Amino acid sequence: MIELKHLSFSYDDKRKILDDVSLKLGGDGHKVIGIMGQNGAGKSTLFLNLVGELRPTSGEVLIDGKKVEYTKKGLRDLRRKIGIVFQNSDQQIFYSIVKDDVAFALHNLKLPANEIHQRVERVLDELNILNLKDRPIQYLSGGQKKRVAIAGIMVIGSEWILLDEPTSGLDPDGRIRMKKLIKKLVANGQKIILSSHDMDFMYETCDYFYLLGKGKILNEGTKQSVFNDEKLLEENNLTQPWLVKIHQKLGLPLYADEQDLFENNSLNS
Amino acid sequence: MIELKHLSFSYDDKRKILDDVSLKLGGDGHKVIGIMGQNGAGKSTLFLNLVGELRPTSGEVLIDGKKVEYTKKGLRDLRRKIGIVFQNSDQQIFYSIVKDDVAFALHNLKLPANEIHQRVERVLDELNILNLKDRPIQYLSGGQKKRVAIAGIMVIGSEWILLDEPTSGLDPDGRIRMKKLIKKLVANGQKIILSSHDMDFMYETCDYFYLLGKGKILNEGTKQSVFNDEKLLEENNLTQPWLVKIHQKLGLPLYADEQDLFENNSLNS
Amino acid sequence: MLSIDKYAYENRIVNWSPKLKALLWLLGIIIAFQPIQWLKVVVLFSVAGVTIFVARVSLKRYISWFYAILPFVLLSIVGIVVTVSSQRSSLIWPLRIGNVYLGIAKVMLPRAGQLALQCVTAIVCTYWFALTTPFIQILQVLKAAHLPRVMIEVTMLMYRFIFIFIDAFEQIHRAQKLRFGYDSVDLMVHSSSILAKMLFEQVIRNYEMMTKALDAKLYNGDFYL
Amino acid sequence: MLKIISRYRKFITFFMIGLVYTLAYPLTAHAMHIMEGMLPPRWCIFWFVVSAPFFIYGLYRMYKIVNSGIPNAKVMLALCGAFVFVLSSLKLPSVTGSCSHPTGVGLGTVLFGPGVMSVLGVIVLLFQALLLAHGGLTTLGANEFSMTIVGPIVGYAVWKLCRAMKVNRSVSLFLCAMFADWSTYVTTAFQLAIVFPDPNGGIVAALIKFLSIYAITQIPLAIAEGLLTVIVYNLVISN
Repeated sequence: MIELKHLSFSYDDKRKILDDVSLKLGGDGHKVIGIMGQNGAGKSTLFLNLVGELRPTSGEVLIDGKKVEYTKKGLRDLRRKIGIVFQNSDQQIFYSIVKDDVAFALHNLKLPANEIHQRVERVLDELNILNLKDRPIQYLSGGQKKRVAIAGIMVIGSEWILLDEPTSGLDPDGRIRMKKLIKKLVANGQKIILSSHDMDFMYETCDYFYLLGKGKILNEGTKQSVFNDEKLLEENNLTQPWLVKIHQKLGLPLYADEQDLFENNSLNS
Repeated sequence: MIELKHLSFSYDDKRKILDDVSLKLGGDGHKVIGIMGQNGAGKSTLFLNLVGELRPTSGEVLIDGKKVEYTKKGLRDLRRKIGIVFQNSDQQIFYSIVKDDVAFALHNLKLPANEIHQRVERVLDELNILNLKDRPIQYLSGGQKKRVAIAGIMVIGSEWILLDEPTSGLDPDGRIRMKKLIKKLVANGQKIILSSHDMDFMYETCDYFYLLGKGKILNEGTKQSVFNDEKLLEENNLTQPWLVKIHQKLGLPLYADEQDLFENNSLNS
Repeated sequence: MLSIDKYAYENRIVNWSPKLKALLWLLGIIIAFQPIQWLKVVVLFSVAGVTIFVARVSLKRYISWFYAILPFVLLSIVGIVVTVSSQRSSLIWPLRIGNVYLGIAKVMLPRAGQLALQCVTAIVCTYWFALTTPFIQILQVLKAAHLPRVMIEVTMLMYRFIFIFIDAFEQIHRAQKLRFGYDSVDLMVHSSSILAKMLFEQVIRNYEMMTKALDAKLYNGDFYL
Repeated sequence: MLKIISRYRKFITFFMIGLVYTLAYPLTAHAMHIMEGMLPPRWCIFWFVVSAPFFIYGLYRMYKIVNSGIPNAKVMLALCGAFVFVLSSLKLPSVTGSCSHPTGVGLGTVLFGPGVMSVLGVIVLLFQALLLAHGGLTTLGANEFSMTIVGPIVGYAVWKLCRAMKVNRSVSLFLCAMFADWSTYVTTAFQLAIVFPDPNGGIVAALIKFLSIYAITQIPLAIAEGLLTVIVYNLVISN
């Protein structure tokens, strides 16, 4: 479990990007946690605090009850527990051949060659990109690069994976694959924290939400509760997912995802 | 009107990115034309052929019935008729202050200073960003940068504007503003061709569609017809907009946009 | 921009050992430098033919790679053959300037021809190597040649980063061009400066983000090879 | 950006001096490179041997930088190298109607110390030979000598001299660009003249010939590149 206690962060003491944030991530069986908020709400800063890239100005981060230590060893341990995939894939791929890049973190962990090989193959297979393993990065599509970037973190086998805008730049098919991938990660026992501007995607993939605005947690809850507060969402320049809209405006039941709607709706029958 | 006659294009003689494409853009009062297709379908290549940045391997482009001439003067004329805004705003904003960047094309065209000033002010006003004119680019949000990029093209006064992924990277609020902006541009008499992975956005903004797959036009028509062919969309790894889904699956009427749905639906009353 | 790189990954003998390919290149270069002229001609045409076949490249594109370099080969040869002499008879197309003659030295002509042949043969061999050996394999050759580790690591990273900058370069350049930024010489200089500045800013931006990504990947100072 | 700029103030100063070399590099990437097969084997070997000490010194400097505690120095070196390589494909207009490129190898010289560039330069030349088909593998030593050893040293000296004499910064940049440029093509002309002496006038006459061939196309280019350098400098600083 990840716990933030009164965490504040500012770059320049002028403006607090995060302002006394307290939350517990991964309690109550939450497996895919969505962080919502408009541009500038502090989502990225929060992520960077979680992986120890930024150090809180005040307050603290606890992982499984233990305070994060900002030493070389402490941070390394932290990063084996929490992996992060950034938005721009190009900036996190260092090798020119897919399998070399995916193996990078494992080499840094000094694992034996055959174990590296096995883990890389398994992760590539899970992401359905085993066929790309010998391909040069520069000729992959944006969606393929995104998966390579994710594979490079997944391979560490960390308990948590943070995904920053996982669907940005993906075509509809890539978006569907990302949805499936997240389900698969969860089935593997990994926990996910993600932030995205794509409200429909968030609604369908996450099981618990935090709404961040001006550095504070403004709301939290399940999809049924968080998205029902239209006014608060609007104040934060966010929109409701369409499934919530048709629930609220058309009086249809609130469906958890599309499948749910099309399989169980009463209009259809 | 823009006309393509048997246009083909390939980079390396191996694979045709565009394969014998013939179409007429802007006929029959079409004002916002959507080009759909998955990654690699040839959308960007088509756009670059339209603005003369790539020269067709065979076939031709006609603007208002006149063949495009690939001379310095011919291309200059073409680019005064058709402007293009690319996906990544950061790579098309060259100056650090908004108004300087918007004036770039006009300076290059060697217009007199007072005319430049007037045109820049007018365009910024039309895009509702006159208040940003002296602001440094680096503090703008993604949505604001996108508008600056559009302003930099609009200022040329071209009849056509091509928008490549206008909503990518925008938060929900930016997306709504973009929708409004496009409506406004059309009201001003501008014609727009856009491509996007965001099917809901396409559905709500465009009035005519082309479906591109493997370099060929696979389908074309109004939103009512093109999105009804679920099979063809699926074959091209595209998804239906949710408004079409609830029409097809729930038997609701087909609404043109959200407003239409929430104002006119029969369930509500 | 780097079309050669793309062809190199798709050639028919991509799986041959890079060391063997490097040795074949060396053999070609030795033949280009040895004195028997007809042998060079044979190598020139056979290697060019083999390259076109193996790399699946069209003749037109293959020849296009020569356009950029031929002017310099020609310029250097002009520099070699043109001379000033007081004896009119030693020159071809003599031009009288004062009491000396400017022209092409007869004695240098065969040498220039041989040089041109040697040059083109060597170039064809290097193209063969470049088009059949993806850069990743060339790194293996560098490793086998026992070049220092740091240099190979930096080369490997540079190869990856080049494509990031080329993407940025092309996007910026295209956007400038479509806003008339290269319509005259002075605009060209101005736009090029902006382009250089923007790329420079991306050096810093990439460095900052990559530092974070390296942390996430548990980087500890060495890139494995 | 401002924040970043101020954080990298020192880096930028270094960068700007480096950029001078970059942009100062003369004529076309292909024109100033001695082509594959142009030099006889013994001269190829000769220039490899001459460049070797600089290269080894560069490696030594590189090891020192990597071990000096600059975080992720390898990544920074590679980013700069890649930037230089891509910039070297920037086309500049030339009088003859064709386009030319600054070869752009000087960037790192001052950035990481003068020696390092001889190593980065070799890598850039290797990429140019294998990915762009410019220059050559056998002539790598000769090209390394003219572009990444002589050019940077002269440019750096001019820059230092101008600054010591309190010459205006822009003018210093401009002169630095001109001289780095000039020295490189003089070196190349030398390299060719030694190998291909004139039948009547010997090496001296050959040198005059090669110098004049380059001088004609060189002057306007050097001016364009000098301007470019000064503009970029002002853009980065004013930002």
